[in-house]
Amino acid sequence: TDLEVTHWWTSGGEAAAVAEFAKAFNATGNNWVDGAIAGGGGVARPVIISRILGGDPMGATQLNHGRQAEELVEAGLMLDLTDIATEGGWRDIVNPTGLLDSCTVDGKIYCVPVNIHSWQWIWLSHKAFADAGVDVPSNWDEFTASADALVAAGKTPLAMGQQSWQSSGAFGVINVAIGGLDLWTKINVNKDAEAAAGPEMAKVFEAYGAARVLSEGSNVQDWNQATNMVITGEAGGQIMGDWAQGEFQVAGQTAGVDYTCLPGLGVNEIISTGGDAFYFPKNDDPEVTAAQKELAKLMISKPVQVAFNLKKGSLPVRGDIDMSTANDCMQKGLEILAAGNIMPDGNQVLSADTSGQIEDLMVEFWNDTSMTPAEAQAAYAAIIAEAD
Amino acid sequence: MTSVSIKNLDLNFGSVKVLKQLNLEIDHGEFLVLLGASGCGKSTLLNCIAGLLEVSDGQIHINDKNVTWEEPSDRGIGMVFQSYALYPQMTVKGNLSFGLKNARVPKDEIESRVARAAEILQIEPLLHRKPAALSGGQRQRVAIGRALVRDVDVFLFDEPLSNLDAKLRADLRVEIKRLHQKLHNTMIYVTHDQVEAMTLADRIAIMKEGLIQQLDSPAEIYNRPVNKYVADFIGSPSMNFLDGDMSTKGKFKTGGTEIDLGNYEFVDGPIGAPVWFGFRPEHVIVGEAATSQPFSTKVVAEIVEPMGSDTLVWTSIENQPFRVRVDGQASIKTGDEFLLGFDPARASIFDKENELRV
Amino acid sequence: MTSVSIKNLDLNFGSVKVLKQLNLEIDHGEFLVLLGASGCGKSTLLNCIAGLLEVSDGQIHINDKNVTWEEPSDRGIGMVFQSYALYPQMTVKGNLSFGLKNARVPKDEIESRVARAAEILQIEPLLHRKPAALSGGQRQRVAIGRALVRDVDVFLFDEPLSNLDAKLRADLRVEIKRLHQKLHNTMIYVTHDQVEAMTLADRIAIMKEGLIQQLDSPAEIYNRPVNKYVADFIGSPSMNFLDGDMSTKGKFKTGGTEIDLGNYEFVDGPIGAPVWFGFRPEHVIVGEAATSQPFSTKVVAEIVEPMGSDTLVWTSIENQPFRVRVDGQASIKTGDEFLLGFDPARASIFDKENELRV
Amino acid sequence: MTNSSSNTTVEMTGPRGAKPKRALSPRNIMIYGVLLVVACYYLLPLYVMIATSLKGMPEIRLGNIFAPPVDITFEPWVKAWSQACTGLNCEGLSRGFWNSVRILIPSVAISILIASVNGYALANWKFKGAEVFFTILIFGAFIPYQIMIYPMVIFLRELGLFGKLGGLVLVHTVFGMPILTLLFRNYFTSLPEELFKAARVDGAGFWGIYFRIMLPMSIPIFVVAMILQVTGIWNDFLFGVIYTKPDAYPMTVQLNNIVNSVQGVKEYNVNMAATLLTGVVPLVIYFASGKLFVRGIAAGAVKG
Amino acid sequence: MAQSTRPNRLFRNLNAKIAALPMIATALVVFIGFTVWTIVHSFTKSKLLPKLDFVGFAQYERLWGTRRWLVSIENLAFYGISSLVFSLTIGFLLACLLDQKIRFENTFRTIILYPFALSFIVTGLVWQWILNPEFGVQNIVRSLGFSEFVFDPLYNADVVIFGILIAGLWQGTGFIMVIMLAGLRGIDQEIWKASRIDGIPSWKTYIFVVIPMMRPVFITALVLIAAGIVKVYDLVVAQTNGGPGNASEVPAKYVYDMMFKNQNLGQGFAASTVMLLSVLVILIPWAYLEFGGRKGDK
Ligand SMILES: Nc1ncnc2c1ncn2[C@@H]1O[C@H](COP(=O)(O)OP(=O)(O)OP(=O)(O)O)[C@@H](O)[C@H]1O
Ligand SMILES: Nc1ncnc2c1ncn2[C@@H]1O[C@H](COP(=O)(O)OP(=O)(O)OP(=O)(O)O)[C@@H](O)[C@H]1O
Ligand SMILES: [Mg+2]
Ligand SMILES: [Mg+2]
Repeated sequence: TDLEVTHWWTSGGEAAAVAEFAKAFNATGNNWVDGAIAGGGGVARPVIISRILGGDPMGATQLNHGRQAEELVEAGLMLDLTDIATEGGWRDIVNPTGLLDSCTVDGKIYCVPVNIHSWQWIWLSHKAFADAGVDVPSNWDEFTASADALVAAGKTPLAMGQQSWQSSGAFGVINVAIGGLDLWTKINVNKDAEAAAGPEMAKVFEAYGAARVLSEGSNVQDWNQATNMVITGEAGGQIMGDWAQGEFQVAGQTAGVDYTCLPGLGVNEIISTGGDAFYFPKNDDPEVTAAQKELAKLMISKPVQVAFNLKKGSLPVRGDIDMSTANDCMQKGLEILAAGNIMPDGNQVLSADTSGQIEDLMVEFWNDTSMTPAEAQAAYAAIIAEAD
Repeated sequence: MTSVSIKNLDLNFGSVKVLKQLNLEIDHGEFLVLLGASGCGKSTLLNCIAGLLEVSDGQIHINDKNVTWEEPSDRGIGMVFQSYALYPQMTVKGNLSFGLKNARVPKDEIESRVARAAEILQIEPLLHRKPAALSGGQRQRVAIGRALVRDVDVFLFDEPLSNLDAKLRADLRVEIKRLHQKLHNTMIYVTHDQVEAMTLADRIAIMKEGLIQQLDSPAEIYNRPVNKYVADFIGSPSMNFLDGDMSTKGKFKTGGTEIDLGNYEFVDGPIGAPVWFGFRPEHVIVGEAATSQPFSTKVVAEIVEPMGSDTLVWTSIENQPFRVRVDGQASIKTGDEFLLGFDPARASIFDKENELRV
Repeated sequence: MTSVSIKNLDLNFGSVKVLKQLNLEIDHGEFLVLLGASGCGKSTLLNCIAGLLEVSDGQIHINDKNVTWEEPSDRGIGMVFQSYALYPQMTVKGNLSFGLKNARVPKDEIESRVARAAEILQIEPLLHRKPAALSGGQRQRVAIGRALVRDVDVFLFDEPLSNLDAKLRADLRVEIKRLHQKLHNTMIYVTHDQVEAMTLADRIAIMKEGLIQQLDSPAEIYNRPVNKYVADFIGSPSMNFLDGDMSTKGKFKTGGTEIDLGNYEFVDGPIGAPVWFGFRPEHVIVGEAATSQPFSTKVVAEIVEPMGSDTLVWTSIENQPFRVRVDGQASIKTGDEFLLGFDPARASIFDKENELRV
Repeated sequence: MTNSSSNTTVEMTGPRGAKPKRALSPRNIMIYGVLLVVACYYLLPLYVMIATSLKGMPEIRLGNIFAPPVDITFEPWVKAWSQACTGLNCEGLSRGFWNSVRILIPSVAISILIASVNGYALANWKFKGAEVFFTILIFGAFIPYQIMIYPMVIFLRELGLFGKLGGLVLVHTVFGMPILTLLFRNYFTSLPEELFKAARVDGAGFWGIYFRIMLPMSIPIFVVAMILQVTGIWNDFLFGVIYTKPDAYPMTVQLNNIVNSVQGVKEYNVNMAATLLTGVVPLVIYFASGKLFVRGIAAGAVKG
Repeated sequence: MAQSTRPNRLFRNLNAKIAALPMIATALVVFIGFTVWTIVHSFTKSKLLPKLDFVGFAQYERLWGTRRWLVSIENLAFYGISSLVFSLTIGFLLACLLDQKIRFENTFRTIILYPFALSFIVTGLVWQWILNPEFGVQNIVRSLGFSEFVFDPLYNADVVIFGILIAGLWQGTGFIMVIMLAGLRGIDQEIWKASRIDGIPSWKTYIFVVIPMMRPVFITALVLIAAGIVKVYDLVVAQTNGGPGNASEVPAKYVYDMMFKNQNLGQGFAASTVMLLSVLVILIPWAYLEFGGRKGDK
C-alpha cells in the first residue's frame, strides 16, 4: 500500500536517515511515498496541519512530540496506536518513558517516538582552533576565553544561523548550563515568572549576551550552513542539537579528530529528551490503516532504530539495543542517557505559542544589539507569566 | 387602428425622470420623426419602444397588442443604430441572417429574404464582405437591411445618418425616403438634424426634457410653432424674437416701433400682455419690394455673412438683434443702410409668461 | 508685406507625403480659412505654421522673418484648438496667465492683459472658475483668450467650433467675426464647415490631399470654382452635374437636350470635348418665371424635400438627377410636372478629362 | 493650375526644411544615458541568474557574481531540472513543472471563462443588486489572503475538494475573479452598447449574444486575461503550498523546497538554474506578448 | 385595453442571474462569509483548531503588546510608504522618459516590465543572492580595493527593509510605469501643443499640467500598489524570512506564523482582522473618490 509520509528532514544527514525508514518500509511490500517539505518545521507544520484539517491527510507525518499535536488528537483526527503499543510492549522498551508519555492522551497512545534529540551540545572545530593557535576548549568558559584568538585569526568564534529556533535553542542550552536544571524547571515547567526575572536568570542572560557578541560575522541562514562553518574551520564552534552530528558525518569528519562535541557545554552534562515522533492521521481505508500500523511497528523496531539513529545522529528511543557502532559523541549521549541525567524538552513543556513567543524574543535579542540582556530578561519574564 | 401607441409612459433612471407620462399614437405607414436637443430622451423613448429598456410605468402597444413586457425580438420591430452596430466578425450576409437564424426561419426562406433585402438596398455585391471592408454609407445600408429581412411592421431609426459626412447624409436621406415610399411600413426616426426631420417626416414630434412639445406635420411646425421653444428650435438661421407688448389691442409695440397685427391669426384672439414677436429671417423682404409689405422699416447692416447661396445680414430693430436672409447675389455690405419689410401674418407671437403661442 | 508666407512647404510623416510643395501668402489682417475634406492636411499645415511639426522642406516666414527653425512660442502666433486644450486644473485666470508668467512678464502687465482679454471676450465673471465649470462656448472663449493675452499678430484656429452644437456654433462664429473686425490681426482658420468658411473668410483656401486647389474670395469660389472638386465641395445642396459634351461650339449637349452657352464666360474660350455641366440647385428658377430664362424645360418632381425655409425638389434631366431648390412655400408635390429654367451664364463647366474649369 | 502657386519660383535663403539635429544633443545623452543605467539595473538580476547558473561551484566561491562564467557548465541546469533533492525525491523541478502545467491549464481556462461571463453579465445585463456584489468582489481583491486561508481549508474540506486539483482550481478561480471580472466588465462596457441592443432585437439570448457576438470581439482582452492568469497562477506559492500535497506541488513550491533543502553548502548555481527554470514560462509569455499586454492593461486599468 | 401581466421580477434576466451565480457566491461566501468567520474567531482563544470560546479583546491586547507585531507594522508602514513614493516617482519618471519619442521604446519598456512576470519567490531569491555580502555587491566593491566597504542590507537589522525595498521596486515599478505611460498617452495631444505655444518648458508642463490631469491614473496606481503592499509576504519569506532577527517581519507573515507555527489561531485572526481594517482605511476613501464623487458619470 502506498503511504505518504511527510517530514521536514531535507538536509543531507536527515535525508539519509529517512531513507532507512523508507527502505525498511518498502521491504515489507508497502510503498513509502516521500513527502519532504523543505524549510524546517515552521514551513512544514502548517502544511501538515492544514492537510489533516482539510480532510486529505497523509499516511504518516513527523511532528515534534510534545504538545504540537495535542488538539489534533483531541479532535479525534489521529489514529489510536494503543493496541500495537501494548502488543509491542512499548511502555517497557521506550527509554526514557517520558517520551511515550508525550504521546499519550487520556491513556491512549497516538504517536511513535523515533529518536531522542538533545539540544545541549556545542560543536568545536579543531581546524579553527589550530589555525588560531589555541587548544580546543573543554568547556564554555574556555571557549569564551579563546574567542579573541579566534577573532584574531579571522574566524567567527560562534556560528549561529539566523532562524529564530536556533537562537532560542541556544538560549535553552545556556540556560541549563549556566543556571542549572532546577532553575530551568521552575521557569519552564512551573511557569515561575519571578524566577524568570530573578538574579540567577540574569546571569544566564549575561552569558547569552556574551554569546551574541561571539557570533558577530556569522551571516548564514540555515543551521547546517552554520555547521558547515564549523566543518570548514571558519567558525570555532556552534551550539546545536545532536542532529549536527549527521552533517559532520556526511562531511566525512571524525569526532575527536576533526571536531569535538561537548554535552551541556562541558559545564553541566545533561541532555534533554525531546525528539521526533510520527503521528498517523485517521483514515477511512482499512488497508491504509493496516499499513500505518505496520509502519508504526517498524519504526520502533530494533534494526530500524539502530540504522536510523546512526544516520540521523540521534539517540534511539529504546534502551535495549546495541549502539556500539555509534561514534564518540553519540556514545557520550548514550552514557548520559543511561546515567539518567535527563530533562524534558522545551516542546514538551511549553505550548507552541509560548515557544514561538520565546523564539521571537531570542532571535530579536540576537540580532538587535541595542537590546540589553536585562531588557530581554524582562520581556522573557512577561512571556513566562502569560504562558499556559 | 394604430401601429404604435404609447400610453402614459414613464421612464426613470434611478431618481432621474427621463420620460414623463408620455403619450404618442403613430398610424400605420406613418413616418414619424422625433426631434429634440441632445439629452431630451429621444433615444430613451426609442429604446422603450424596442423593449431594450424596461419602462417604469405605462404601456406600449404595437399593432394593438400590448407588448410592454415582450422581448425586443417579439415585438415586430427592427432597429437601426447610429453606430450601425454591425457584428464585426460576420459577413454582411451573416449580419443579415443572424436574426432569422435565431428565429429558426428555414434556410431557403432566409436565403430569399436576404436576397430580397440586398436587392432593395443594392448591396448584393457586398454580401460576402465583412463590415470593416465597407464604407460608411454601405454599412448604414446593411444596418437597414438587418431590419428589413426581419419583415417587421415598425422600423426604428436612432440617428442613423449622423456619423456620415454631409454629402453622404443627403444621399442616404433620399434613399430612406424612397424606401419608405416603397415599403409603406411605420417608421420612427430619431435625429437632431432639422433638415432630415423636415424632409423625411409625415409628422414630427419635438421633444424637450422628456415631454413632447408639439406633434404635427413639418409645415405646421415650421409655420405655426406652438411655443417659443419649438419656434426657436426649428429653422436655421433661427427665428428672430422681438421683446415687446400687445397692450394696444391688435398691435405689437417694441420701443418706438409699432407693428399692426391686422391679419395675424390668433389662437384665442389678441391678449394685452408682454409678448415675444417671432419672425423668420427668410420671410423678411428687403430692398424696394419691402415697401409693398404691411410693415417696413430702415435698418443698418451690422454684419454680413455671405453663405454662397444666401447671405445672412445681421441688423437690429429697436436695439434688438434681427437677422435677415437675403439672396446670395444681394449686394448689401457691412454698414449699408437698407429697407426691410415683412407681413406680420407670417409671424409667431408668444406670451412672454408661459411662452405659448397666442 | 505679408504676414505669413509659406514657401515650397513639404511635410512627410515617414513615407507619407502630407503636404507637397505648398505655397501660401497671407496678408496682414487677413482672415484666411483653410477648408477641405477630412485628412487633407489642414491641421498639419496649421501645425507647421505654429512650429508644432517640423517641416520636411521649405520655409515659413511670419512678419517677414524666417521662423522655420523657431520655437512655437517665439513665432508670434497664438493657437486655439478644437478640444480647447485648457489646462484643467487651473482657473480661467491661471489658464490665461500661465504662458505670460512663464515668459516672466511683470505682474501688473499680466493683470492688465488678462483683464483686457477678459473684457473683450466678456468672460470677466468666469475668471476664477475652472474649465470643468464652464460651458462649451465659454471654454472656447477662454481658449481664444489664451491666444489673445499673448498679443500676437497671427491667430491660428483649428476647427475651434466643431465640438459645439449648431446654435452655439452660429453665435460664436459671429463673435469671432466681430473679434477680427476689432483686432485686425491675421487669422488662419481651419474648418470643414462650409458655412463657417463662407461667412468668416476674406479668402478661402480649398485643400485636397495636401495641395491647395483654389485660393480665392468666398464669392469667387462659390461662383467660379476652378475645378469640379471645388465646385462639388462648396455649396449645399451640392451642385448638379450633367454629363455631356461641347462638340458643337458654344453649345452643351446631353442626350437630346441642348443648352446654349451664349453668355457663359469661358476661361480660354470654348473647347470641343466631353464636359461636365455644373449648375447650382439654388440658381434654378421654376414656374412661370422659368420661361423668361435662356434655358427652360419641363420636368417631373421625383422627390420633394421640404426643409422649412426652402424645399429641395429632386428631378432629372435626360435621366441624370437634377436638384432644384425652391422657396419653402412652393407647392410642388411628388409627381408634379413643372417648368424649370436657368441662365447658363451662372453655370460652371469642367473639362471631363482634367476636371478643370473651361 | 490646380495648385495656385505651384509654378511660382520662390527665392529661399536662410533656414529651410527641418531644423538640423545633433544626434548627441545633451538632452539625448541624458535620456538615453538614464535609460541605459535603468536598463542595466533591471537586467542585472537576470544576468546574474544566468551567469551564476552556468558556473560551477568552485568558480562561484572564488569569483564574484557579476563575472561572466569562464567554464560554462550546464550541470546546474540538469541538476535543477531532474536531480535536485527534497527529502528522498530527487526528481528536481521536472515534477513541479508538470504539476504546474496540470494546475495551470484548468485554472486558467475555468477562471477566465467564469470571469468573462460575470463581466459580460455585469456590463450588459444589469440586474438589481449586481453592482453590490461587484463592489464586494472588488473589495475582496484587496483583502489579505491570510484572512481567508483558514476558512478556505474548512470550506474545501466540506466540499471534499481539499488537496485535489479541483480544489486548487477553485481557489484560483475565486481569488482571480475580482481582477478578471473587473477587466472583462470594463472591456465589455467599452464595446458599443448598440451592438448588444442590435443582437437583442435580432432575438439572440444571453448565451447567444455571449458566444456569437461578444466572444469573437474580445480576443484581445482574453489574451490579456490569459497572460495575467498564466503568470499569476504559475507564480503562486501560497495556495500551492497549502492546498496541495507534495506529489502535486507546483513548480514554485518545488523551487522553494530545492532552494531550502541545503545539503552542506548552498548550491547557488543550481538554485539560480532552478529559479530561471521556474521563471521561464511567465517570462516567455511576457516577452512574446509585450505590446499586447501593455495595451490591455491600458484598456483595463486606466480609465479617465 | 389588454393588460398583460408584469412578469415576476426575479425571473427577468434569469440567465444573467444564473451566470452571475459564481460571482455572487464568491462575494457572499468567500469575501463576506470568510471574513466574518475570521473576525468572529478573532475574539476567541482558538489554538490549533477554531473554537468558539470567546475571550473578548484579549487577542487584540496581546497583539498590540507584542514587539514582533509592532515591528511588523512599523516595517509595513515604512515599506509601504517608501514603496508608494518610490514606485510612483520612479514609475512616473520612467514613463516620462519613455514618452520622449525615443527609439527602442519597446525594448526599454519590456526590460523594465519583465520582472513583473517573475514571482516574488524568484525576486527574493535573486536579490538575496546579489545582496549576499560574500559574493554580491559588497564583495565586488571590496575586490576593487575598497576593503572596508560594507553593503549587507540583508544582514543588518537597521537597513534590511531597504534590501527588501530594492527587490520590491525592481519587481513592481515596471507595471506602475506601464500604467503611467498609458495615462500619459491618454492625455490630449493638444494640451502639449498649447503649452508649447505658451512657451512652457516640458518639465513645467509635466508638473503643473500633466500630473494634475493624471490624478485618476495616480489613484489607480496607488491603489494597486497599496493592495500589493498589504499582502506582501512571499518576498520577505524568500529574501530574509523575516530576519535578521525580527527586523524584516511583516504583518502577513505574523498572521501566518501565528496561525500555523505558534498554533494560536485566535491571535492570527486578530492580526488579520487588523490588516483588513487597514485595507479598509485605504480603500474606502479611494472608493469614495472613485465612485462616490461623480455618481452616474459612468
Ligand atoms: N443609462 C442611463 N443612466 C442614467 N441616465 C441616462 C442613461 N441613459 C440616458 N440617460 C439620461 O437620460 C437622458 C436622455 O437620454 P437620451 O439618450 O434618451 O437622449 P437623446 O435625446 O437620445 O440625446 P442624443 O441626441 O444626445 O442622443 C439624458 O439626460 C441622459 O443623461
Ligand atoms: N502623426 C502622424 N503620423 C502619420 N500620419 C499622420 C499623422 N498626423 C496626421 N497624419 C496623416 O496626415 C494626413 C493629414 O492629417 P490632418 O490631421 O492634417 O488632416 P485634417 O485635414 O486636419 O483632417 P481633419 O479635418 O479630420 O482634422 C492624414 O491622412 C493623416 O492620416
Ligand atoms: Mg440618442
Ligand atoms: Mg484636423
